[in-house]
Formats: sequence, structure tokens, C-alpha cells
Amino acid sequence: MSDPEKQGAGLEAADGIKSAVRDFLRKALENSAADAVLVPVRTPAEDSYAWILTNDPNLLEKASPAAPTMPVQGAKALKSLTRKGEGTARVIAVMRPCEIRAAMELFKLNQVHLDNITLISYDCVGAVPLQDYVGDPAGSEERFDSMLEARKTDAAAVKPVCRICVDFSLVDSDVHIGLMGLAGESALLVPNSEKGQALLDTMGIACEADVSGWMQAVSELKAEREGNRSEALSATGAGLQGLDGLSATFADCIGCHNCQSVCPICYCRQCYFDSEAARQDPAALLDTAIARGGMAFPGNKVMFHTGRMAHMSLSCVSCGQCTDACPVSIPVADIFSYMARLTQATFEYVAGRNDGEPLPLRQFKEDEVEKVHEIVKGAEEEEAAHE
Amino acid sequence: MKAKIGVYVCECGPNIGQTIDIPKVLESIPKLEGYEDIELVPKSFGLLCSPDGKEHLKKEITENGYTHLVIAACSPRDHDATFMNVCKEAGLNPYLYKIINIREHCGWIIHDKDAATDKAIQYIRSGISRVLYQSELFERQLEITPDVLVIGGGVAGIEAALSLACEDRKVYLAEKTGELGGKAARFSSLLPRQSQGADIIKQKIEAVEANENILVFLNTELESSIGFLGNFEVVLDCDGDEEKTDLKVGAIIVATGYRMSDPGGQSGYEYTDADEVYTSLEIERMNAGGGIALRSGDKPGSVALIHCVGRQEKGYCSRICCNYMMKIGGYFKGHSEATQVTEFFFDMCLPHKADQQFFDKSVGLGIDFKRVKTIGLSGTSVEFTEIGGEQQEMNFDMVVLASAMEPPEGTEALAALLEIDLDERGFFKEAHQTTDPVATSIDGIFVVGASQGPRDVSDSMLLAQAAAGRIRSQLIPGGKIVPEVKVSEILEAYCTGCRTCLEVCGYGAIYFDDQKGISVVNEAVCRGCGNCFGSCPSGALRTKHFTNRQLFREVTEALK
Amino acid sequence: MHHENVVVVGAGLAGMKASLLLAQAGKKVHLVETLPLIGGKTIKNEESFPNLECSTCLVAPIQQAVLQNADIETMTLSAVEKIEGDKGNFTVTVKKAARYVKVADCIGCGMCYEPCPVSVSNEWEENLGERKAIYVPCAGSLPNVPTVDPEHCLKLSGKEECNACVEACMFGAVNLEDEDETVEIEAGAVIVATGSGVFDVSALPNLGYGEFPGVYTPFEFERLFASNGPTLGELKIRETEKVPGKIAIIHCVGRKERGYCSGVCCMYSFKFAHFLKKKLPEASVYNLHSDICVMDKSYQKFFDGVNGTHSEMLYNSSMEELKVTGDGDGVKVTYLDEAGKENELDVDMVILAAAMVPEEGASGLAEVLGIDLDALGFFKVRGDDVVSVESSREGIFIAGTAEGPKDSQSSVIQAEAAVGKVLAFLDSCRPQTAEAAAADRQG
Amino acid sequence: MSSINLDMSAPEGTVALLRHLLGSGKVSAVLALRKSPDTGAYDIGLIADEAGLDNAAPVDPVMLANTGQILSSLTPAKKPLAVVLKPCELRGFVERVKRDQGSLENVLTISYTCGGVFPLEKVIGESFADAIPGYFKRVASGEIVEGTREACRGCERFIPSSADMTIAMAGAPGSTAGCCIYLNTDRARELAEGLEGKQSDDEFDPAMTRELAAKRTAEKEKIFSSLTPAGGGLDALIEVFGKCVGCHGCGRVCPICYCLLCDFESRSFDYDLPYFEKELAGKGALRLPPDTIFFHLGRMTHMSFSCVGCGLCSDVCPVGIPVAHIFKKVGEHTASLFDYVAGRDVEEAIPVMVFKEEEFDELG
Amino acid sequence: MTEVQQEREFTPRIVGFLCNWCTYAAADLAGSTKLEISPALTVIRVMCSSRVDHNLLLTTFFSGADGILIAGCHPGDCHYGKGNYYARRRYAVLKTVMEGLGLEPERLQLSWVSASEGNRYADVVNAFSKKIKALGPNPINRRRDF
Repeated sequence: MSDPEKQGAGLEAADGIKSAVRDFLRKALENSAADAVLVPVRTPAEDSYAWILTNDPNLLEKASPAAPTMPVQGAKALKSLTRKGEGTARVIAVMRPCEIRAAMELFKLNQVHLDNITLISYDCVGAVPLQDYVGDPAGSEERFDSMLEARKTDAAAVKPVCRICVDFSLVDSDVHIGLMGLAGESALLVPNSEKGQALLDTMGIACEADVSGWMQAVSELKAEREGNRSEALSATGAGLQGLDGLSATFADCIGCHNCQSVCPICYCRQCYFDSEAARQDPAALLDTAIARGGMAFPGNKVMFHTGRMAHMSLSCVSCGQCTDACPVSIPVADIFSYMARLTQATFEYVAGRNDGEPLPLRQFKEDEVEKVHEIVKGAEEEEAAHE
Repeated sequence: MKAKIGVYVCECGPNIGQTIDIPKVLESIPKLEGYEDIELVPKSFGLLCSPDGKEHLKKEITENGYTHLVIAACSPRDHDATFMNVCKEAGLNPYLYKIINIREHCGWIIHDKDAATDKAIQYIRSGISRVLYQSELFERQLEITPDVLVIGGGVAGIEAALSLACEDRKVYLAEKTGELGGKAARFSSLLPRQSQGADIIKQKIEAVEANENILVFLNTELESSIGFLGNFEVVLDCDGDEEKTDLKVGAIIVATGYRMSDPGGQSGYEYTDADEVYTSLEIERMNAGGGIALRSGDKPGSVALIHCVGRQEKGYCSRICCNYMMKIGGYFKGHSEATQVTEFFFDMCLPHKADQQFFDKSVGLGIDFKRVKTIGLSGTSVEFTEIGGEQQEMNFDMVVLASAMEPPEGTEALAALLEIDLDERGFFKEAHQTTDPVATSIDGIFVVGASQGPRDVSDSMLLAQAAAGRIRSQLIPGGKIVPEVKVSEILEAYCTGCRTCLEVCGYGAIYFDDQKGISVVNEAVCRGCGNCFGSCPSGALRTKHFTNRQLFREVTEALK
Repeated sequence: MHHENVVVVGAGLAGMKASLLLAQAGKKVHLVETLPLIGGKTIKNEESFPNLECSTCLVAPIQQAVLQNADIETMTLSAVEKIEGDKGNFTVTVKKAARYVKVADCIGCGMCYEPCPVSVSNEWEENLGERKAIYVPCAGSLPNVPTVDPEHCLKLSGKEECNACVEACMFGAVNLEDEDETVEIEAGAVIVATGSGVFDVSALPNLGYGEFPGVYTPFEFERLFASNGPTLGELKIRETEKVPGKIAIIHCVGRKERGYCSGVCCMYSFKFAHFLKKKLPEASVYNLHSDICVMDKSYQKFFDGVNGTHSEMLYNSSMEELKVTGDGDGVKVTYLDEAGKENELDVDMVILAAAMVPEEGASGLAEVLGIDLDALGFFKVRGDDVVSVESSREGIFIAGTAEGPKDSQSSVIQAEAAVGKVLAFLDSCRPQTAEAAAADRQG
Repeated sequence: MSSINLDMSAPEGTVALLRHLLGSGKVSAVLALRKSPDTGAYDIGLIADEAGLDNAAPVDPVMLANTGQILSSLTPAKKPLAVVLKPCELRGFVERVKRDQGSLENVLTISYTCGGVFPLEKVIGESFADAIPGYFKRVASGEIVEGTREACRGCERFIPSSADMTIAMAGAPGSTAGCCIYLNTDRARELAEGLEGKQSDDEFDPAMTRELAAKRTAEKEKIFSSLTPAGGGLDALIEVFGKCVGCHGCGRVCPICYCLLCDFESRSFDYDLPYFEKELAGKGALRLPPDTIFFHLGRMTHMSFSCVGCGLCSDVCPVGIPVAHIFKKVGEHTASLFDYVAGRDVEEAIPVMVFKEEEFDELG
Repeated sequence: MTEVQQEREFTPRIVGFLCNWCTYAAADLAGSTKLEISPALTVIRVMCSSRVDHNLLLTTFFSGADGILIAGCHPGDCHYGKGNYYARRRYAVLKTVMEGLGLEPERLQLSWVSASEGNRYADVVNAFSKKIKALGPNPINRRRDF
């Protein structure tokens, strides 16, 4: 949590948080603090949510700033909107913290542009697994709403990664909506950047409210989650070890690559592993099979996942989309979160921050960070030993 | 068309002949599995790199009409070029051939002959399967313009212009200020030999003005620059006239010089403007003008010359201070031998062969040199500890400070504009400090004079001449340049425009096409290292002649 | 009559760089080198300051480029004997000493060394190692073609009939009947890049060189440290075979005698300190210095990196008073510290940071070329105002340490400057009018 | 001889056949479904030695990926291969061959009258193994097996067209008694040489499966009619595809979608902000990422007439959209315009690649 | 052949990606000095260690290489300025991933060998192949489920 000087503005939430945020957005559109908003809106069949960009205040009625489930990662919606650069419209986007963090990574990767985008995040109680939601929309709505209003995560109702999420609150958004540890009636608008401050100013919202109580609550929950997280991830890691572990973990993988295509970080137009370049020629495949007595298809399952780890785990924000999209229920998100923790530690990098820190693979230090040193030194000492 | 690959094993006398069982190798080749639909022609020869060898090979290629060629011989570092030329002469695209190093990598290092032979066969196999995946590449020749833009009209810039301008080479000399000559124009004498500075510079300025092949732009700064060696398009912003000047030049020389760091800020140097404390440049100006005097107009009876001011803070020695401080000492002694001149120094830096004599001469003039360990200044009183001595204090009528040379303002902006690097001290960074000192990371852009690091006038001129040498040999009027062939290319369809490759490229060879939203390789600049490839997760890059498919052929064979 | 091609004397860093640039400019270059290999002094170093880059990695590509360049005729074991004519129209006479190995036929396999019965000390390795009578100076020499040393070859010196190398060569490349030859080259200009030598430290008996095995010259130490050197980089003191625990590096050796600071000794001394600490972390290293000359923008940083951590810096207030004496199988350095007080230092090894001096053949070459030397014995350049690259004779240019002590960077700068001058000079020699051109063609 | 009867169940018989082919060295490898003895997980194995056949479960009711798609990555085969494919997978492969994405050269195709497969979630479930014996019984007795995928229950093309060998299973009376392998081509007869079993000359008669075919057709109609609510049209599409998350998994697993880079993921479907702003001004709202429905429409026009109804698209859809039947329905309609049956015969040209002068007169 | 036999007759298959300017030159030097070097290594020449990307390394590993060596110029010596620094970072990522997955990261090694270090080259290669031999064959080669 950033500076203790932080101030906030109270947000009246008597008829529920969703409507409070809706009102805020409508107000923003009305006194043209923004030209449009990007929010999840329930689909006509009421069986899911979709990201809608709108400038029509009435349409906001159907909007659900905090949707129970996350069919499409917000960062992906933002990418489709701004990938080709800036426009003139000033857009407010309301997203989960993990969506904001993904957006930050895509920003560094030049896949989203943020100049005209104002990002609003909120204390996230977690998201309902996609299958659960589409299985029982109505029920899920209820369960989620009660979670949201109670401002408390119901472990049974949310994605596994949400249970161990530690970045559920303030991230590098422009305005954050604080909920945790506040009385049912109220919420907090916390400006978190000049842009955010400017928004509140134009809307004539003064920030005098004290935020310490909220911050307290958040850091307590964080602390509690930290423990569970490393426990859970270590457990995941233990199950992965070696070719046996991996082949067991990915035994059911059918190579559909849904995990990759719904991943907000996997920004490649086409995954290398689906590309021409990665194709082995028929003869080579057959030779391998003959040499080993046999081989498995769909091919290169483990290589695909390992490769994806090498490519994107540095930026993984543990949003859990991959698990949602897996037709054979592999806990992809847990696995990648485990790896993300390792690789990001290697470079003392934290994905999803907008702190000017460049992506690890775009820079180097001549005299490298500890971990890299250890790793490389490891190899060099090995040699030295034999010299 | 059915592929027909000539596979030639060079005996290299005993080196391969005796370390590898060549007959066995030749036998094995036609039996290779998986190449049934390819015609393999295995042969051996005594010494392929010999004149007869090359002739023979040439004949064989033309007569047998090979589609590809594999040569199992020595290291590519020895003879890749040799055999590529043979291919060219024989009309086979040289990129459809591959040399296999079975000498250094088999015969010579695997001392068991059978093992060496097997290894050789494996390498040859990989060669055969690789060439099949290689594709024709072609050299391109690019037109160039020999003209040159020189940024900075100081001694270095002037020297560069004079060394380059000729009938078929125009030089555009852009100077920020309203006059040529830079700081040195005001020096009354020049290092290292105290010759009449002003005159020399004056003559050179006249020569520039007289030279119709040099176009001088005063009050002018560079606004933009794109392109590469032989083909830069630059825009000059000439203060005053509103439309900019567009120029096409083949090379750019940066000669923006230096500035003296402000000694005022230095810790341990306490003085006010009222005090008789001056920088070396101020003294030069006084000397060139009315002569050196105190504010009162009187001549100083005692002067302290303090070296190395700011050296510690800057983290480098400015190379020329010792010399010019002795020169300034000489000014004082020249005006009146009676003047008591004391020079405080830490180390005497005398890099030129003639400098020691100059030092001895200065001692002869009666200048008192004190080697100190510590020094401080308050007003005009100097507190110091002489090496091996006690701390003491001396008062002077006048104090002259040799403050460090540093990059002038605007250096960073210019570097960014030209996309060349600065070193950790803020000076322009050389392409390679020892082996390529006037070039930069961008081919065709050179840095000379003190903008590359502290230099005296004559060294600055030498650097300018060096840049001239580089340009004269690279950009011959009417000539062409042949860029690297094995460069990277970006596959438009797969590029996401994340710009990672652009960031890691050390040569500014990749630019971003905003229209298409993709990165694009400038093949004229790319050196083919493949760093961009390594950085691209999408596999949207291809390094010609080193594609993954080609390399993976070698891997597959290695793992058979 | 005028000529476009250029003779470059000396194939060190400066000579090679100049040749490559001239070739790039489309000139034909004749690169004349007295040694059997090219590369000059830089290739003797394991790593070069200030970036501690592997010298071979830096220079080998340059050597390769020179040898593979069709426009550069590299003449090893060769020396300029005579020069006639004048600017733009020189006739340079070069004596090529017999190599006794045909460069065209030899592929550098080295099969011929083994059988050679003669074994003498290898001067290129500063006599720290041995070589045969047919040899390459060191592994990785370029051109990778051996040479026979007639003085020691049994057959050539007439001691006895020996054909071992001839028989060992499968390519008939060895030809002991080979003879010196003399060639005349018509050239438009000449660049002298013959490099420099090292101050003869035995001239200062108080430094104990030659007397105590632990006392080394700079290049002796470079080769001792080099991974492709005689000991493959193993730091053992000659004779005693002892691994040094304490090393003293003495600066400014010969500065007074020569009357100038060489500008590079401080840096290579600090580099040595770094080397020593890298290989012998336990060792203690002392630099006995006077003025510390770190004039390049990046040198101070290098010094700061070594100062204290790799070496203790001891101020030596008088070279005259400094003495190196024997002490068991170690050596004792006696010197006056900054206060003028006498100090003693017991060490195992002493490295004498000796001054750069004119290359021994310089005066002879100056005579042959009819150009002046300066008072210090380096080649004199014209123009009293600024340092230039023009010798006292029009059409002949100087580059690198032949002109005076300097670091590699300055050598390269001078080489490139010389090329610029040469190209401009050749243009100026080209007949300006049609008639003149016609006349020129008749010669 | 045009058929051979082995005295064992069809599943066993199929393995025996493979053993014969691999053991006799007539093929260098076999591509067939495998079941791991320890984890019970399935994969598609390229089996190169007899030991490998111990895990083979070639006709188990499981489809992880379209074997036809995998097969085409193994062709053209330098060495002879035998492949066990479900009829739809075979049709998928044939469609790919028509598009130069594979070759029949050196490939022996073995298929069977297919009883359908179970949805993936069942397959990865604990008790799946127990379901199998019962499954084979019902299949033989010509029922539509409860719990199999919708795509299979409504599949009336469960008889392989153009296979070298056809093994009688679903709807083939008596297929429990023994394993009857029909040898439809010379290559089949040649390779069957030396296989122990009762040889005969009767050829495969589709008639014997007529009953099951009828049931399946009826089921299909039922599913079709239940598909989109009355009215149809765009609203219906939005209704159905509204919850699409745009993962394009359906495209990736589709044996017909052979494009390396789907056009909808390509640059041509990037829009710049001004475009969106214009849209917004007009509509007041727009969905991001765009083209959700467009993608499915596009895919329909590109491949529906070649849809082989393998159902994988439905399997991988994270939100359970009945992609398979929507495409099949559309596909049958488009294909019928050219009376084209996807994957029936490799000689049959792809409609969009030919035209008949006298067609579509009604369009004027 | 049985595992036991395989172990007994095991000669590792190591793929080495060597940078053209330093390590490949060192390999040549080692060759011309006739040092004995393990035949286990297959040298693949690349222009710079930074050319070697994750995909190539992974494909090599999963195709059954028992060891993978990436070798280039010492940091600071890169012929292209800074390529090997990037190579080092990419290596660090892959190494971490393999560690995290227990995929025998010791089968992947990065070494710096300069052009003059012929002996060091021999040492590095021989030491590495010794290490790999001790480690045994890449288990992937015995698996039919990959």
C-alpha cells in the first residue's frame, strides 16, 4: 500500500455498491468528465457478461461495474480498443485489480495505450468460475452480490486463484474504490494518480475522508492471504516436479491452447507453438516415435506449457482466465502463478505495476541482479571446479 | 526439381585424411535414411582450398548441376569465404552451400578414429539436411551520397569539414552560435606547443569560408535525422528563416565540444564573485583581450593555479588541465617574471611525448609546483597538505581554477535525436573504445573532438581527421555500399508491434512503422546478430541463413 | 606517372586498421611486416584495458579480415630496403626473407613441428618458452603458417643434413631451398606504423632485472599470464616455479631517462593488479607509483576499481633511490615513501612498468625512407602547431606508437587520420587536367 | 477375400489387427488412441513397437482431438503408417487432404461404425473406466448410448466412407460375437495377409446399420429443432453466441480450420480508435473485443460445408455454446446446395473450388 | 534396448550453440592445438549467443538433447556490444523455469569462453559432458507419453 498520506472521498452506497458505481459513472458522463465508459454489461440472454463501451447514461442501467464473473479479461477489451494507438475520446474503464495489472503489462508491451483512459479499480472479492456462472447464472448472481455487499470473499464461490489473491485492492489504477472494512452503507473513492485526481476534481468530488480504516483492513487480509498463497503455490509446485509430475499434471491436456488465447499477457498474434516455424516435419516426428517406441499426441503438450511459462510468467498477473477456459479442468492458473512467483523473483520484478520499471527481458544490468548471478555463477563455478 | 547435393570431403592432407576414415564416410552418405528422394553425390579431394581444389570444385558444380553443396573440411572461419566465392564463380548461390568443420571439430579433437569418423558422418548429415532448408540470398548494392553534415563549428568541426570537402563531396557545417571557431578561437596560444592559437584558428576559418564545397550554417541546430550510412535525411533549423533546410547526406559528424563545469558548486571551494577567483577560460579571455588583471586593474603579484577541480566529483581526469595550467602559468610569468606563480596538483598528467619537456620548461620559468594530497579554498586563501608534509595555508592575489571539462547542454537531446548512445559520464559513446573510437553505434554517425571526451585542440583535430579517414574510405563519390546479407527480417503477419526487438537492437536497425503498427528491420543497418530474434516470443522474426528451421535441422541430426 | 596503391609498414593494430580502411576505399595495399605473424603487440595481451576485453577476440577478427582481403597483400618477414621517386610516384623496394614454407600450400596443421630436433627459446614469448626451428610464434598465430629460423635449423645453418620437417609435411609446403627475394612496389604513398619498443630495464642495474628471476618486464608478465602463453596462463615465477604471494609493480621505469611519461604504464600496471587478483585472490599487490596518469575519460574509473581493492598504492618519491635486491628466492624492494623515509617491501615478484621507446629499427627505417626522427627517436610529424600524421617527407605518413607513446585508442585514431590524409593526398596527386592525365598514362 | 472375422470382441480384434500390422513390419508405426494403465488418461499414440500396443485402446469412446488433424501433421509419410480413426475423423482427414494439408500416400486408414464418444468432462472423470464395457454392449445392440455427446447422438454418418478397413461395431448385429474387419481396398487386403481369422467374401452392407441410422437422424432433427429459438436470424445468433468469450478454441480444434493464422486474429481485424469513436457516435454502445458474432459467421462461410460434425468445437467451448450442431446444421444446408458430403470421398471437389455452369439459375 | 543397456552404452548427446566470434574461435583454437574433446558435443554455430531463443532451446531439450550448452563472449566482450547480457537474462528465465519444474536444469548450461581460451573451451566441454554422463540420458528419450 502506497503513502499513508492518502486521502479519499466517501461514496454513498446505500442501494448497493454496483448502483453506487453506476451513479458515479453516469455523473462522470453527464458533466463530461469522460466521453465514454467501458464496463461489463449482462448479455441479452442474461447468461454472461460482455465488455461494453458506451456513452449512453441509460445503458449504464444494465452495466455491472463489478461483474460476478470474468468471461473476457478487461485488459483484452482495452487492448482491442487502444492497440492501434490513441484517439480523442476519454474513456473510463472499471476493472478488477488483476485486469488493471494485466493492462499495465500490456501497456509496457505497447499493446494498450492509456493516455485517454482512466482506470478505476475496486476491492475485489473474487470472481465466480466461468463454468459455474454459465451453469447457474441466477444463483451465481445472488452468491456474488451477497459476497460483494458483505465485502468478504466466499472461498467456495470464487476461482481458486482468487482465494489466494494478494493484489485484490489498490493497484496502479487512476481511481480506486475501497470497500473492505467499511460499513455496508459506504465506500471510498481513492484518487491514485494525477489523472484520477483530475477526474474527481472535474466531478467536484473533494477528498477529505480518512482511509486508514480501509487500508488497515486491506493489509490485514493481505497478510493473511500471503501465507495461504505461498503455501498453496508451493503445494502446486510440488505436484509438478519432473517429467512424471508434468505428464501427470497435463495428462488430460488436449492441446486446444485456450489457456493461451484467453491469457491477457499472451499478446502474440499467433502463438509460436501453433506457428509454421514450430512445425516439425513428418519424417522427424516418425523418427522420434520409432526411437522412443512411441510418442503422444496432441504433441508437445509439456513443451507448450513450459514455453509459455518462459515467455509470459514474468508478466503473469494470476487472473485465472486460463483455468476458466480449460475444457479438461487443469489448474493452469495455479501452475502459472507458481512459476510467475519464481521468475519474477529472479529479476525482483513485480508484474502489473506502472512504476516505470522496464520489462526484465528488455534490459540488463552489466553486473546482474543476485539471482541471475547465482544462476549464471552456478554454471561458471561448475567449470571452475574442473579447471 | 529434384535436389542434387554435392558432398565433398576435403582430405586436408593427413589432417582429415588420417584422422577420419574418409572412404567409410563416403560410403555412408548414399545410405543415409530419409534422403531417398534426393540425389547425393559424395566425393573427396586432396585439398579443396588449394588453387587446383577450387578449380576442380568449380568444374564439378557446373558440370554436375548441383542444387546444393556441402563441403566437409575445416573451420568456416578459415574457408567459408573461399568456398562461397567458388560457388559464386560456378553460378551456384553461395547461400545454398554449407561448410562442415570436420577438422577442428572431429579429426583434431576426437583422438579415436572411429569415433571421429562417426562424428564426421553426423556433422555431414546435419549439413545435408540443413542446406535443404537454406534459401538463396542476394547481395544488394545501395546508392550513396558522399556529402557530410558536421554539427559544431569549433576546431574539430572545422578540421573535419576541411579534411572532407572536395569537388565531389559537399560538407554542410552547422554551428549553433553566430560564429565559427568555438572556444579555442579565444585562446592566445595552443597546446601542446604554445603556438599562436588565434592565428591558426583564424586561418582555418578563412579556409572554410574560402572553400565553395563547404556550406556554413550559423545559428543552426539539427532538427531531425533519419536514415543510415550513405543515406541520411536531415533537417536543419536555421534560427531566423522560418522554412527549414532539408539535406541528404551520407554521414554525420558530431563535434559539439565541451563546456567547463562550474567550480562554484564544488565542495571545499568557498568564494564569491567578489573574490579574485577565475576559471581558466576567463583567464584565456582576459589574456586574449586587455591582458590579465585584478578587478582593481592591478596586476596580481601572486597567483595560485589549482588543478583537478571537480575531478573526484566527475570521476574522470580531464586530460588537458595540467598542460593548460602550465600554459597559463606561462602567461603570468610572461607578463612579469616577478609574479609568484604556484601550481597545486595531485598527479601531473603529461600524456604527450612533448609534455614532460613543457613541464621542465615551466619549472624553469620559476613556477612553483606543489604536489598536494588535500586542498581547499576560501576566497583567495588556499589551504593544502603537501605530500609528505603538514597542512598549511597560503594567501594569493588571484586564484585560477582548472575545472573539469563536461558535455555541453543539449548533448542528451542530440544523442536522442540521432539515436546514438552516451557513456556514463554523458559524453558521446564510441562504437568501440579501443578499436573504433570515432564511430558510434549507428553506422555513418561519428563523434570527434571533446564531445567524445576531454581533448586538447590538436587531439580534437586528429579525431576529426580520423572521422574524415573513415568517411573517405566508406563513402566514395559515385560508389555504392553493400549491406550485410544475413540480416533479420520481420514477418508482418505475426508481429504484434510490442517493440521488444527495437529496444534490444544495438544498432538502431529496427524502426517502428506506425502506419502498419509493426517493427521493421532496416536491412542496410542490421548486422545480423540475431538478438532481436532471441527477444521475440512470437517467432515473428527471421534471421536469414540462421532461421530456427535451419538450426533445428542441425539439432535433429545431432540427436539421431 | 602516379600510383593509387599504398605501402603500409608494420602490421600492428594501427597498420592493420589503416590497411583495411584503404582497401575499403578501393586502394591496393602492400602490408609489410618484419615478423612472421601480424597483429603487433596487442595480441600479446590476454585482456586489454580499460574494459578488460579479450584481446584476441578484439584483434583476431581484424587479422582475419586483413588476411582474407583480396586488396591487401600481406608481406611477412619483410622489410623496406629502399625508396625512390617522390610523392605519388614512389618505388619501394621490399626485401622478403625466405620463410621456407610456402604460404599457398601450407594449411597450418603443425605436423612439421614435432619432428624438428632443434629446440630454442621463443623470443616472441619473451623467452619464457621454447620453440622448434620450424615454428609459429604462438598458438593462434596469423597467418597460421610456420617459418623456419635459418640460424638454428640444422640444415640451413649447415650443422647437419636434416629433412625432418620437409618429410613431415604432406603438402610439400616446406621448402628449405627457399630464398630471400626482393620486390619493387610502385606506390603513391607510404604509411609507417612500425610501433614501439620497451625501455631496456637492464640499463638500470638497481632494478635487478636479469639478476633475480622474480623481476619481470611488462610483456614477460603479459605472456606469463596469457592463456595461450607458454605456461597456459599459470602464474609461476621462472626458475623457482614459485607461485607469487606478494607482487610489486614499479611505475615510471625509464621515464626520467627517456624524458617523457609514456601515458599507458599506469593503466597496464593497474590491469596487472587486476589480473593478479583474479588468478591469485590471496596475493597482495603493491603499485609503487609517482604521477598517476589516467587521462582517458574512462581510466579514472578503472583506477578507482583497482585502488585499494586489488592493490595497495604506495607513493615512491624517487626512482633513483629505489633498489631491488635479492632475498632468498624472493626479492626486496627498497624505496623512499612520500615523506622521503626509506621503506622496504619483501615480495616474490616485481613487474617493471617500463617506458615505451622507439622501435629498434626506427632510425634505420627513417634513413631508408629519408624522413626525420624527433629528439626522442620517434618518427617526427610535420606542423609545429598541432600533432599531425605527416612525416617530414611528402607522401609518407606516420601512425600509431611509431609517432610516440600512446594507448591503442590513440593509435587507431591516428591510423584512421593517416588514411584520411593519404586518400586526400592521392586525390591531389591525380592529374587535374585531361592533358596531364594523358601524360600521366604515358608515364 | 473382402472381410475377415476374428474370434474376439471388436476392441480386442482391432488391437490384434494392429499387432499383426506392426509385428509383421508391414507398417512402421500405428496411430491410435491409448489409455495409460496407471493414470487412466487417454492420448493419441504414435506407436512404433509392439510393447506400445499394450496400452492401445483404439476404439474407446473418447475423442481428445481430431485424429485426422494429427495424421495430416504426420504426412506425407516416408514410411507406411496404420491409423485408426472414427468416421468423422477420417472425413476430417479427407477434407484436409483436399486442401493439401495431408496425403494418403503410405497411410492405411482403419475405421469402424462408431457408437459415439463421451464428453471430455466424463472422460476425465473418476468412474469413466467402468462405463466402457457397458458401452460396447449397447453400441453393438444398435442403441444410441446414453451420456454420449450430443454431436454423436445426432450423428447419422457413423459409417466410414473411404476407409481401407472397416470394423463392424455400432449397429452391426453380431459384432459382439466376433470382430469383423471389412477389407475395402487392395492395400487393405494386401496388409491383412497372414492375419489369423475366418476369411469370407461378404462386403460391408450399410443396410445392417439402417436401424441405428434412423434413430440417429431422428435424434439429430430433435437437436436441430431445439437449437435456436424461433425467429432465428441475427437476434438468435446474438442469443446463442452472446456469451462467447472469443477464445477461438472452436477454430483451433476444428480439423477443417487449417489456416495457420485465423484471419480474425490477423492485422486486418485491428481497428483504430477513430473507427470505434465513429461506431460509438452512431450506436451509443459497442461490444469489446469486437466481431464476436462476425467470427462465427466468418467461420461458417469458410468451412461449414466441409464440417464433418466431429463435435470437438462444442467440447472445448468454455461457456458451453452448442457450436457443433449450429455449424453442422448450417453446414448441411450449404453442402446440400452442391449435394456435397464433407469427407465422403477424396475425389469429390470442394464446392467453392469448382462451379457448374447450369447451377443456381434461380438466382438469375 | 533396456534401460540398463542404455545406461551402460550411454554417450551423451550434447548440443552446443557457440557464438561465432569468441567460443567458436576458441573451439577452433582447441582443435588446432589438438586437445582431446568429448565427441558428445555437437557444435552449432550462431553469430551471437543472443540469437538463441527460448523456443529453440525448448525444442532441443524436448527433442531429447541430454545437455545443452550455450557459449559466447565474456560479458562486456560481445562482438555486437551487449548481446550476451540479453542472452544471460533469457538463460536465467529458462533456467528458473526448468528449476521450478524439476526439469533437470543442470542439463542447460551457459558459459563464457573467449577466442584465446582454447584450453578453457576443452575444459568446459569435457566437464559438462562428464556432468551429463553422470546425470544419465535425458529421460524424455525413454518416454512414450511425450
